[in-house]
Amino acid sequence: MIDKRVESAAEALADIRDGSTVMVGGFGEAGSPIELIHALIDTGATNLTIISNNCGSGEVGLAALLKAGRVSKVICSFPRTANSTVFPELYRSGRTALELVPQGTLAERIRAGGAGIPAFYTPTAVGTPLGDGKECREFDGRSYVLEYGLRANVTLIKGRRADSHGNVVFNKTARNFSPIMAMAGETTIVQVEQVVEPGSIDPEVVVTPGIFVDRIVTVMSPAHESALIAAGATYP
Amino acid sequence: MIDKRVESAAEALADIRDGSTVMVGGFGEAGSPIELIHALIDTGATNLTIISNNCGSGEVGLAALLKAGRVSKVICSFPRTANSTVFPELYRSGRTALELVPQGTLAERIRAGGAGIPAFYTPTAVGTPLGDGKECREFDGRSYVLEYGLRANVTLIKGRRADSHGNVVFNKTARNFSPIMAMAGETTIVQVEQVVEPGSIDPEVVVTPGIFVDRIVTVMSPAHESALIAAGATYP
Amino acid sequence: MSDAPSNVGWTREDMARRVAQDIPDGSYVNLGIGIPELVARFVPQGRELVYHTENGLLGMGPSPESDDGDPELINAGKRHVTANPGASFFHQSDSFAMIRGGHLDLCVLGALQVAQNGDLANWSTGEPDAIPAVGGAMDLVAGVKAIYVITQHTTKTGEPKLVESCTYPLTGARVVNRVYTDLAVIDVTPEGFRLVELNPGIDLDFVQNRTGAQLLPTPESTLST
Amino acid sequence: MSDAPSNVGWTREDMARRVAQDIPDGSYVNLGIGIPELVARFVPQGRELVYHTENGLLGMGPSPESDDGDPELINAGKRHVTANPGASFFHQSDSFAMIRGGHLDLCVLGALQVAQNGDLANWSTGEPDAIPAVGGAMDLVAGVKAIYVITQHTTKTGEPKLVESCTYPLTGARVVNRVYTDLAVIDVTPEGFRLVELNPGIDLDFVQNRTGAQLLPTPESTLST
Repeated sequence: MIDKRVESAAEALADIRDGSTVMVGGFGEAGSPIELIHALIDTGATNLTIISNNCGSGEVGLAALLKAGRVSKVICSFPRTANSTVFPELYRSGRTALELVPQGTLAERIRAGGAGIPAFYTPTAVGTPLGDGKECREFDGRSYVLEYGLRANVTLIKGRRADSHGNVVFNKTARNFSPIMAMAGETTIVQVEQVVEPGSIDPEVVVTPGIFVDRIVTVMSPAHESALIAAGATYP
Repeated sequence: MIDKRVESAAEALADIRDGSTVMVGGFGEAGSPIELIHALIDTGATNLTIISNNCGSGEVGLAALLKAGRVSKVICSFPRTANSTVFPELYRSGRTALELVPQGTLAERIRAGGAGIPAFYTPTAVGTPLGDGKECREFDGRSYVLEYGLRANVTLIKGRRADSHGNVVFNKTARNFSPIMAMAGETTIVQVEQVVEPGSIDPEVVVTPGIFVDRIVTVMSPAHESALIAAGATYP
Repeated sequence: MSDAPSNVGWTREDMARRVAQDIPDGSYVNLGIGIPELVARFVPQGRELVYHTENGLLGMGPSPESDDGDPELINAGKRHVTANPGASFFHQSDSFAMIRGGHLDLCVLGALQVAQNGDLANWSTGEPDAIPAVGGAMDLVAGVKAIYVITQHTTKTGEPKLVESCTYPLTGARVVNRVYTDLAVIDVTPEGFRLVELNPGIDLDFVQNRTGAQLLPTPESTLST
Repeated sequence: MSDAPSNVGWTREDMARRVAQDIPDGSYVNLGIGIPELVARFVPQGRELVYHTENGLLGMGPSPESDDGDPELINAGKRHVTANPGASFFHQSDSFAMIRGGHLDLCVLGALQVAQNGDLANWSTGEPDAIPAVGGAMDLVAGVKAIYVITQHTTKTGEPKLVESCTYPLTGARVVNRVYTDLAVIDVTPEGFRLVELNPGIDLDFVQNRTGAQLLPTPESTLST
């Protein structure tokens, strides 16, 4: 019978391998699956490619993963934030590569990957340095660049509530990249505050259907990045 | 102030022009906006291109629009249904052209049109008559065909409930094509059973955000195609 | 070639039950219109399957007891259905993202013809006066991880449906993994059709005579002893 | 060239108010980070605007009174905000479908440079040690129907921000429709920059001296009489 709950974040991440591509949900701290990221650090997996909108702040969550030297490349739209010092150092020293992607193109590439679309054309970045060198084509007299779908070996996201089939609902703007990253991960792991019985979530309001979710970890009171940073926390 | 309600379906459709491309929501009778289609018939607009998954049954709704001779072309995945006699006659006599599109490609083309994506690659229909003659390209050793986004001058859909800003929720599998067609219509008209105040629909459960909706028509007790056909109804 | 005698071969229900035996617990499954729909009746004890219907429902349940179901809760065959606990509704683009993106484990489809290289024809006989209609079949065969076909071994007039190459327009090229007929279960392998299981009481020659391509025997290693 | 004297020119609030005057009732508007955010404070009486924030909210309201807002209800600048009645939450792909698909009426952005052909540079100074970061700016200028820029007329060191051609990396080519500065309102036209409105008490020469491209005069027909 279907029950995607696992005992712990450690168990959910136990089979991750060096060199994996990992999508991480969140926009700033909203939706950032900090407990799953910390469990990823604990696995020791390294040489990771991280696909995420940002690169974290302070020395927790994504920034802690970066600081631990586990990330060889980030694919990201906005790696620079007010409290970020970790990524700039790694980037300047050449230890972490950056593929900078406009936010909407990043979102669409992730959705395409999850939807079986290998490539699509978009007007975004045409005539800019981020469009330079890309395959270009006109449709109806306007120029577009060709962009490719993105997939990941593992996706880590944070929801508010799930049923044991993996149907997930989110909290406000914490939804952001999570539903599309869930579609694009070979293995999608979601942390939620509460797991309920199938049927407890109205089928009309499910945001991420269970087919996109492989493992569910309960984190009853997830940490917020800003609170951790204010408290001077670091990880590990 | 924002209030997208109009008095009647007739008012909502008053400015439609001959030669328009019209997307019509629904899969079979589920989600078919029959009252809006009948109002479209009343306008007398002709030489229409209809984008819809099916071509209607009996002599009501889409089938009635076809029978009235208003449709020069349909873009559709499944024009043949148990009770359909209207479309087969028009098709065989050459009075209505058919562009047959696989259902998933139809859906993705509509979404692309609404999302500003002019074209994308898909594996569907490769090596079949519906892929023949299309531009083909390999990605990672697999073949894909290029498909183009679809847009419409007018979209007609049926929701269950809307607020006056145009946020819409749907009923079960009546959702089908409506949310993506709402995105792809220059003017999107929705019929709903009930219009409520902004704030009455939880922002977490809105399916079609108001930005995609232009006009709202209240149809408190919408007809179901199967019931009309069982009653021997025709339109007009 | 004539019809198989009516007392020979599996019934439609037998065929559907046989397919259901091969579906692992927890699978996400799309069932085509017709005989494939019957598969949902035979989920083996102790397994839970999630049925997808491409018009926008995951967790589809059986048709309602009475015929007064919600006309807006239907399956791809436009029949009234129900939604199981754990179901979700979504729009067409999301539904076909599940299909095209490789998220469904299995699709069970009917067929007009299956070729020994896995080509499937199931949407059109290509007759000039036919009204073409395709629905989601081409998306399903392009995207779902495994494609099973469930079909009578021959047409009503006794023509083989398993053939060297399809004469009807294709739904997809090299897509079918396995075929369940009233006479046998047959895998599509790189070498061609290979017998997996024969209906008891029918011999290989009987099936071969009704098949339009060579049937390779079951490898000895997989024969039950 | 030196800073405009501090007693000359509109304040940031004046500029934001001036932009707000030009936004029609019922518009769907995305406001960039910085001065553009101020525009939301000055919706003229009798109008209702719907603010979009690209991280996934339509119907964004002002920041909460106290600072204990939900850390998961934020805007694109990662500030706590609220949701107005009629709001909706959605994921990133849907949010950028709104943007790229041309559904937003207006986007108000800050700028490093605007060229007389409408080119905008607002994401990078291109310095070799800068950490590049782009966010949604390139999508916004590619997709939103009208792009307004709100910016000081010159940099802190007095360099013109309105130029013949941008020296910084572009956000988008030929995308800006109108520029609101502390000194003037200026349209980008096929002929180049054209003055729409001059801050009272400042003359054309004063603005022209602080502009890196020719400023065409207001057409007589549009001058108030």
